[in-house]
Amino acid sequence: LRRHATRHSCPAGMNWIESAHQCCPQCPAGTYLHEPCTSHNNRVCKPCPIGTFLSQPNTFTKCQACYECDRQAFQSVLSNCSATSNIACGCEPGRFRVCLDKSCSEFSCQKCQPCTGRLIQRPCSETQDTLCDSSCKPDFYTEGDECRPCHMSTLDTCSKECQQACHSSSGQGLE
Amino acid sequence: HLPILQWEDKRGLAFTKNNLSYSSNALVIPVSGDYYVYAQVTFRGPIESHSKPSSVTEIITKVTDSYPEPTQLLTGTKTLSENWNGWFQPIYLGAVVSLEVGDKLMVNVSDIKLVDYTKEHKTFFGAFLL
Amino acid sequence: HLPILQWEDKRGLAFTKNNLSYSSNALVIPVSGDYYVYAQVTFRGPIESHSKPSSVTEIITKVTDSYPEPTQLLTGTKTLSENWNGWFQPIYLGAVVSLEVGDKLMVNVSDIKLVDYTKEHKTFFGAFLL
Amino acid sequence: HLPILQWEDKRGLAFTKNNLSYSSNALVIPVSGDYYVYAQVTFRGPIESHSKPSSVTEIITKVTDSYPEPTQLLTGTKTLSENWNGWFQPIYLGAVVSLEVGDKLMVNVSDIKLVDYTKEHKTFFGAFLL
Repeated sequence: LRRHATRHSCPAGMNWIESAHQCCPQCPAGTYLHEPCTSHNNRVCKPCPIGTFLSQPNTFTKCQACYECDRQAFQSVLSNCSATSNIACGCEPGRFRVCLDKSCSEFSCQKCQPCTGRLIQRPCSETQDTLCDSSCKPDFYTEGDECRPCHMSTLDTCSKECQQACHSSSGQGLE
Repeated sequence: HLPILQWEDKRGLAFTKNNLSYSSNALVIPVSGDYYVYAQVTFRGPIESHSKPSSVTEIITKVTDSYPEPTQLLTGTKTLSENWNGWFQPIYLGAVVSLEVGDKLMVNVSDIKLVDYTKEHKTFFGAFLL
Repeated sequence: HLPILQWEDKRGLAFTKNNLSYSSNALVIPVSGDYYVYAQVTFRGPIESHSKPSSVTEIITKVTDSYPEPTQLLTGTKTLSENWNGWFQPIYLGAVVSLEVGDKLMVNVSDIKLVDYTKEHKTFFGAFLL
Repeated sequence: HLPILQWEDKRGLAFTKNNLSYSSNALVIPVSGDYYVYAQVTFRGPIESHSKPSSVTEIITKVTDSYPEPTQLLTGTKTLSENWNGWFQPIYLGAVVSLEVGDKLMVNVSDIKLVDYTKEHKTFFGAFLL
């Protein structure tokens, strides 16, 4: 039987350190293992340098690099990277997230639709586009899938829908 | 009825040596050092009862006893524009990473049902010590 | 009137050494062992008198005296959705394989007329002993 | 307001050793020899005030004192057909090249504004001596 490196189990809050050949206490989140413990000395933990973080107690010899928000793709910073947490990114105002994967770790920021001439059923949010009312607002008429203001229509350009919407009572709405 | 996908580590072109072992879906690092780690996953579709995915992603991750969360080492993510009924998309990743004895390397994908597991030369995973 | 495509093994960036030789379109393995084998082929179109291909494929194969048929070592296959008149598609492959002295490595493609052979840094092929 | 893109050579997964150093955006070769050089760039769009690009290109180049012009070592160029508003396209390159002490390796791209610089595991660059 070949001798397999036995997996060492350590008490809670401690990890096996191969180089020290013993269990050492974990370093707190926001710090990393600078020097492992020895039978005489405790381990030495150091704070994560700027631009790096570790969000969990650990015996890592290096902190993880913070992500960056994709400013060119209309992302905004929701919370900055700290020693204990990675940066969190969202979308600039007027845009919402379109997730590219289930965990939404990758997303693009798309413009919210303006609902011109319609009532807003549900405003645009970080995660959802604006939901526009299906019908046009008063003083607007349907043209294709758009809502046009009555005042912009003239007698000869005013279609049947326009007639109904813009001057259901005579003389109104046309300039 | 998708079979759980395991890597093949013995048959055909697959092999492990120099104590680099494979267990519970991970390559286990036998000695600390710098390794060139690589993997290719061929994704394909459409598959039954599956809407067309907008993208596919392959991630080589590291799991270690010294930290409770996996670390993403290498990521390949590609949006799909294929309007084909049948599509194929290989993603290759490879780079040098510093690893500790006992670290485990795994390959994660955005949707395992889209992985072409039918031929060993289309989807593969490996590492070697520099 | 397509020139038969040969690999360049001496001029420019190309070279062979340590007895890894190139002959009749194959790399010839000088000593048994584990090699990291890699190749990139850049495919491009459209080309004259050629309907738009639905996909492109690159395969690194092994030919050996100990078996009459070639063995496919690595395969990259990609469907094309480009509705562009001009399209480019690189496919990179690389992995560790166990080879015997005398084995021959070759690169096969789905359609040689689609290979961009114009620049050495766009289509290349190599191997090194670990 | 695009930050000038620099490679990270110390924090997170990044590291340099054996005198392979990083300065003014280049890897500097410490000893002559054959190196496996690799890089992946993840491109993504759309980005503000930018018409949709027709293609993306990644080139690993060598700058050397012995010749006034950069040499293109490896090139990956891909046309884009994504009609998505959000698209991602990784390009991986890797091969063995002969380098001299003092040579500098750099990664050039068709449009730096399209580079996804947000996560270290999506865009990376490295080399090791064989």
